[in-house]
Amino acid sequence: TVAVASNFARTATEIAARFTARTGHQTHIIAASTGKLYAQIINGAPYDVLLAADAERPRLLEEAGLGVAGTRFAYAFGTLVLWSRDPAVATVGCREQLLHLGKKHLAIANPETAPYGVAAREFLLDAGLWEQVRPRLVLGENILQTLQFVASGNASLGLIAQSQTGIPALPSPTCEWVVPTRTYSPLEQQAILLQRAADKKAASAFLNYLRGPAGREQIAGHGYLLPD
Amino acid sequence: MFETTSMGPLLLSIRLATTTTLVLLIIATPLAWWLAHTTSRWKPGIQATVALPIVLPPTVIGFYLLIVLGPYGTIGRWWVEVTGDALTFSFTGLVIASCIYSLPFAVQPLQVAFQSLDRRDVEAARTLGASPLDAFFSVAAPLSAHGFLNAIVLSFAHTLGEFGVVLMVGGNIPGETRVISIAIYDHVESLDYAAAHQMSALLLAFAFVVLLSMFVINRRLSRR
Amino acid sequence: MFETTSMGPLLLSIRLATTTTLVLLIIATPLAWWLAHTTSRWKPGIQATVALPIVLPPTVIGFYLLIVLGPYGTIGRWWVEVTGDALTFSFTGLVIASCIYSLPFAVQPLQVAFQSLDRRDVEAARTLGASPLDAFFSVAAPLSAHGFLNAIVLSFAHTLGEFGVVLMVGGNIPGETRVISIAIYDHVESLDYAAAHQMSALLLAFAFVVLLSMFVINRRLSRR
Amino acid sequence: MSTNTTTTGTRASIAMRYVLSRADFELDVDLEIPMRGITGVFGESGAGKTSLLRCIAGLEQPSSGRLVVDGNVWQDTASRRSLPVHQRAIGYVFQEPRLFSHLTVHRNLDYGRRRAPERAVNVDFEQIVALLGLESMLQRMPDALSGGEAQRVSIARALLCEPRFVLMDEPLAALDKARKAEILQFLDRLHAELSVPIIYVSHNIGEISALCDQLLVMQRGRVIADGDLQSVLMRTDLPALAGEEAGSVVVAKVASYDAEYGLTCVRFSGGELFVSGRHEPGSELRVRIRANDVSLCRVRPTGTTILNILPAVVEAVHPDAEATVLVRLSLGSDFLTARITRRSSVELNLQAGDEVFAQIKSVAVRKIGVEPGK
Amino acid sequence: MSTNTTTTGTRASIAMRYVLSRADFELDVDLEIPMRGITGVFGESGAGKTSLLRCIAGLEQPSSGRLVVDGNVWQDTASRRSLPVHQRAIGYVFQEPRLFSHLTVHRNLDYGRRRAPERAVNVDFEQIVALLGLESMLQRMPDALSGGEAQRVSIARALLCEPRFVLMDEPLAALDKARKAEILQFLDRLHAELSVPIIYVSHNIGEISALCDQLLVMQRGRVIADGDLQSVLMRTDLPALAGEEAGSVVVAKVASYDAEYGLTCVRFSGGELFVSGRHEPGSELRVRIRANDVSLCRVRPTGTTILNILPAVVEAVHPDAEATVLVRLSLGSDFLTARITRRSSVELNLQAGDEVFAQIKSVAVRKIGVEPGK
Ligand SMILES: Nc1ncnc2c1ncn2[C@@H]1O[C@H](COP(=O)(O)OP(=O)(O)OP(=O)(O)O)[C@@H](O)[C@H]1O
Ligand SMILES: Nc1ncnc2c1ncn2[C@@H]1O[C@H](COP(=O)(O)OP(=O)(O)OP(=O)(O)O)[C@@H](O)[C@H]1O
Ligand SMILES: [Mg+2]
Ligand SMILES: [Mg+2]
Repeated sequence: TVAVASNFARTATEIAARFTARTGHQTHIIAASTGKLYAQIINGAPYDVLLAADAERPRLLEEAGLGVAGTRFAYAFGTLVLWSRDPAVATVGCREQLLHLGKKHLAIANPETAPYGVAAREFLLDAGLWEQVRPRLVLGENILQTLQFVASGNASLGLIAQSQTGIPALPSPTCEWVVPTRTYSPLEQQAILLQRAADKKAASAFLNYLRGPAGREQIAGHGYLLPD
Repeated sequence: MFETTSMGPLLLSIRLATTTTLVLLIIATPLAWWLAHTTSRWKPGIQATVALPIVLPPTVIGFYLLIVLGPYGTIGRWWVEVTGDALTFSFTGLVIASCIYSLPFAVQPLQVAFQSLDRRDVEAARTLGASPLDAFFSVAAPLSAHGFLNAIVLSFAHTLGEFGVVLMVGGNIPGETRVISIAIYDHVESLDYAAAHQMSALLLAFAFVVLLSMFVINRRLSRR
Repeated sequence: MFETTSMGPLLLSIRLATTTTLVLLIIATPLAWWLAHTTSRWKPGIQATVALPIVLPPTVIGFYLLIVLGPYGTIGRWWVEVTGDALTFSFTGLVIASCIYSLPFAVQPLQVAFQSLDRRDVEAARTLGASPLDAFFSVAAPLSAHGFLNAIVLSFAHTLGEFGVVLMVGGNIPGETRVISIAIYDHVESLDYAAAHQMSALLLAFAFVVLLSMFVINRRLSRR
Repeated sequence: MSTNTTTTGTRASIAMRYVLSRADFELDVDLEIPMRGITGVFGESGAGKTSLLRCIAGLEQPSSGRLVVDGNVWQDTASRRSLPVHQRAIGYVFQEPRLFSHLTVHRNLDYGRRRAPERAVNVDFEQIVALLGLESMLQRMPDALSGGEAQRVSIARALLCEPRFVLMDEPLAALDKARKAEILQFLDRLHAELSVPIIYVSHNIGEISALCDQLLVMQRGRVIADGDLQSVLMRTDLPALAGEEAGSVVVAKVASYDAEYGLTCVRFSGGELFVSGRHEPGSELRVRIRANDVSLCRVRPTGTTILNILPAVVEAVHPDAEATVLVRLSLGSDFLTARITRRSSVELNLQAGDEVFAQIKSVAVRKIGVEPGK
Repeated sequence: MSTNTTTTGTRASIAMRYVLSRADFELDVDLEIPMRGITGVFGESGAGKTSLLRCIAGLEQPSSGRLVVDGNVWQDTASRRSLPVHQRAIGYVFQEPRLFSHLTVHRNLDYGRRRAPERAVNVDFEQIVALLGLESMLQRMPDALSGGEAQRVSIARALLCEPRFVLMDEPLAALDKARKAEILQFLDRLHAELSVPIIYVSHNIGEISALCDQLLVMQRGRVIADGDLQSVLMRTDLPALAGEEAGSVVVAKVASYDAEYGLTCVRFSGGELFVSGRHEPGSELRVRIRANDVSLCRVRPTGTTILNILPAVVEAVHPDAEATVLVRLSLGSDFLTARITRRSSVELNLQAGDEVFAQIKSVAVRKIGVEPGK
């Protein structure tokens, strides 16, 4: 059983399918926000592996002894994209529109709960736009909700994960601008083997697969940067 | 600033819950009255439709409302044309969403109360010169006081606790759409359990006081 | 396998909602009866307490239940000692959580119905040889049929649509705790809108049919 | 009061025509009630008395119907007109009290009064409260009243809304005799002083004859007799009236009052009668004489405690129950009915045209009420 | 029936002592009612009649009380015992019908019957339904009944639960005279045949005297008179009874039946009386004679339609209302009361010891009921 941060759920499902096909091990993907999964794990959730959306919570689990020490590793890095489907933005370009939001909204993930939110805030601070756009911000519970805000057109612009831009159901964007990675601290996503699965072969095998070339290829295919 | 304390979201929640409850009473009272007295064959269908919002997960309702109320949705587009403002990420949008979400909780207690009214009391009022509306306010409504109380309690409490819909439609904007339920949720998500406990306690204490005073009033009324 | 289709989560939801509704009826009926008839000074306090679960966001209730029912919580530890099984992430745990969450929706309509009963009908039944329990089942309950109906509809629908609590306490385990509301949520989250729409439609259609048939039955009963 | 088929109605009358169908029952009436005095509606259980009142009040939707009050059309199903209930200026006293349980007695009484349009005749709150004996319960809630107390409040409430006329559905059934007599007296005075017409439903022919000026008798949804009280009570062909309550009513003028014995002497076309109690000389009284209280003698009896002995002529002898007959007597221009055993009628060989003496126990003579103003 | 202070109770009696306090009202009774026949409870509105019945049924919690039925202690607040309502084998007919609105008439009737413990005496469903005229409404819902119809169903329902005794709270107030008479007759037969004792509350002394064997009179929460019907009705000191319904009851034996005139001749200690209708020779009847129906003569009248003329001796003359007096007469070992005008009593100079003739209109003689079995 793999507990996956919801932003990685799509990718994880594909990886798990491939993994099962290759190894014959059954996998269940449980998707929820990293915060929820964490609360559940410390209260005895029957999960074997956690694919978190940050580095913080795997670390806390390892310290608490709920994660198997030394099994923690970064499996992907997220990238921010400035995205819009607003026809008005097409002519100006995303980056420029950011300077002239007017009454329009900019959707970002909540910096207090979501790593992508933290990154978005860092980027905006770096660009010196934070104070200016702040009144126009709408906060998604997580990066997926942020996408829903822009994708439904309710927010004109959104800072979303690049991994999301490949989603087939998404309407075609009027602009897409990849935020330079230097403007925010890396969106490191860590995985950890949980204590209750310390002896489960399948769990370790899954982590190894994730770390292996086949896994990496799939991760990269979904718009994530890979750890070195 | 408000958003850093827990009072801001709480006050916003109270404002939202109060507005929603008032709007709901205005909508639900005639609807419940109609449902209680109609002999139309559509009655069960309409009852079932009114109850449907309970069935969907709030986040999912929120998702659909986001689409419908958004600038590309039917209602949202019309609203923008008429008012020039967007419905989503605004307090108005929140009120609309909350009303839809909590409608059944206002309609059901009222309908039950209206149905258990003794038709003969209204008849007596009519013969004493009360118009149907007058008879409603002077006889039917006071005799359904417990129904109104329950409708108010359920709508108010449900809106206070609402979160999925509000988060989606409101966009968690501090001071505008960041209600206390979202604030608590954020604290849980960000592992700030101490703040979450504190806010929960605040919300519970407030809700308890409100509910308690309503039930005490109800008791007084029914004793009189 | 179930979890790949939408039927599995739906069936699980139905099982959960049915179980919860039954358990709630058993708990809520005596509680509502007591609340309707007591003259205790604690009555408003207990009423307010019963209504409190509505006030907290489901996820937050789920969070607290997770703590209380979990292996380190008071109830959870006791449960593990007695049964050897964990409460959380199990169907039983889900039922308990749902019951707590939906309790007010079962208690309130019943209490209103019981309060609007004519005491004299029960008196008549008693003088005709019915014990208090007998009088309850043969007179008070049928005369409160609409209250039971509403309690059932609200509890059932609310449990179907419940999601925050279930997700927290149940943990989204396919075939065991992955109910349809979570499944829909997952699809929305993973932007699989087509699947989300389809599942929502299925859930709504099912709920509509269930609600409709309950209201039709109610209409028959009250017409008779 | 006359049965008609056009329901045109005149000033000072309530004309109605109603057809109302139910599963087991059809109400079908066409009648005109004068807009004065008290009109009794008598009939056995299920005859449709309540249904008729409900139609008049607008609480029942008849399949066809027309109601003309004082020349104003209140309802006409043909032209799809129907005044809503609250615009019909009626007072309705229901079979059960129907007090508003959330209001005190005082506020129950105020309910209709506050909503009454201003009319010429004002009803005095204090007076009605006093007459119905409600002073001590004004601040109570209806729950804490006994059955009779509640009904008194409900009568007062209906009277206080200043109605054009009042519908009363067996309002006294729940009251004890003393209270009943008191309220009967009050109703009597009320309609004389305020000239509020009353339509009064009752099973109790005693109550009706003590109170009403007109009477209509219903059976299975139809009006089988209507007219002024005297003439309907004199009819011997009505099974509903065939009980012991048959009797007659005469109008008499007060001649003198004997203070020593507390007796009033009244004069009518048939002679003089003694009536208990003091009445104003010169005023008119209606006197009800029950057929059961009249006995006949061939010769004037002497040395008897019966004060009222009047010469009369036998008009006809009608069969009554198995052992009794009803004898119709003429005294001057008035008529009396006597119920005697068949055996007595045979033994005395009573024939039409015979001259006899009618003995009426003076205590059985009843003062009925002041004749309404005009 | 006697007032006692120990409330020990005997076999075949209902002994009770109750104190119940309310805001404006205190019920305080201590009495024993024989476990046979019909006991009337008479009193004005608010006297506490309903409250008393509710105490007996266990629906009211008195501050102090004891109830012993047939020697079994049903309630004793001193020892904190109280049989719950449903275990008290009583039938209760409430002032209003209280039918279960969710059940058909038939299932309403079955409600108590199904819950009745098996007893020796079985009540016949068909018989009771027929007697109360309910055949045509068995499948209806209570909503579709008129007030009188509903009350009849409720009487039947109480009788069908095979009670040890029945409490009736003005069950006939909503009924018309004919139906009332019919049910009165039925109740009469019922208690004779099944010997189900009945405690019968009514405002209507006529109803009570037509039905009851014993009578208790209540006023402001207290019992001011109790005893057998004859003796209580003879009392001239009870304001509640001072209305026109004063009278007396004698027990008479049927002597013969005259088929030609439909008259029965009955004999009692004071002589012979003619009663309407056929009664079985040899059987005993109770005959009620209203004070209003009795007039007095110094000499035996002749040529009169009054059949019943009996020699009597004046025992006493009591003041009554302003214009009337009550004359107590002895006839053999029985007593009669006559109400005559004061003027007549003065004119005839009636004194205790005078020999007079009492004229009683035979149609005013009422057969009251078969004396219960033993
Ligand atoms: N709501 C109803 N639905 C169907 N039938 C009804 C309804 N109300 C009354 N009836 C029937 O209509 C007939 C007339 O009823 P109504 O109440 O007018 O009689 P009533 O003369 O007032 O009798 P009562 O003296 O017993 O009150 C009865 O046969 C009764 O069964
Ligand atoms: N629930 C109550 N609370 C307070 N007082 C009450 C209540 N019920 C009755 N009373 C009072 O108790 C007294 C006795 O009432 P009860 O009903 O026994 O009278 P009753 O003799 O049956 O009168 P009626 O002939 O009018 O039915 C009355 O003064 C009444 O006002
Ligand atoms: Mg009626
Ligand atoms: Mg009473």
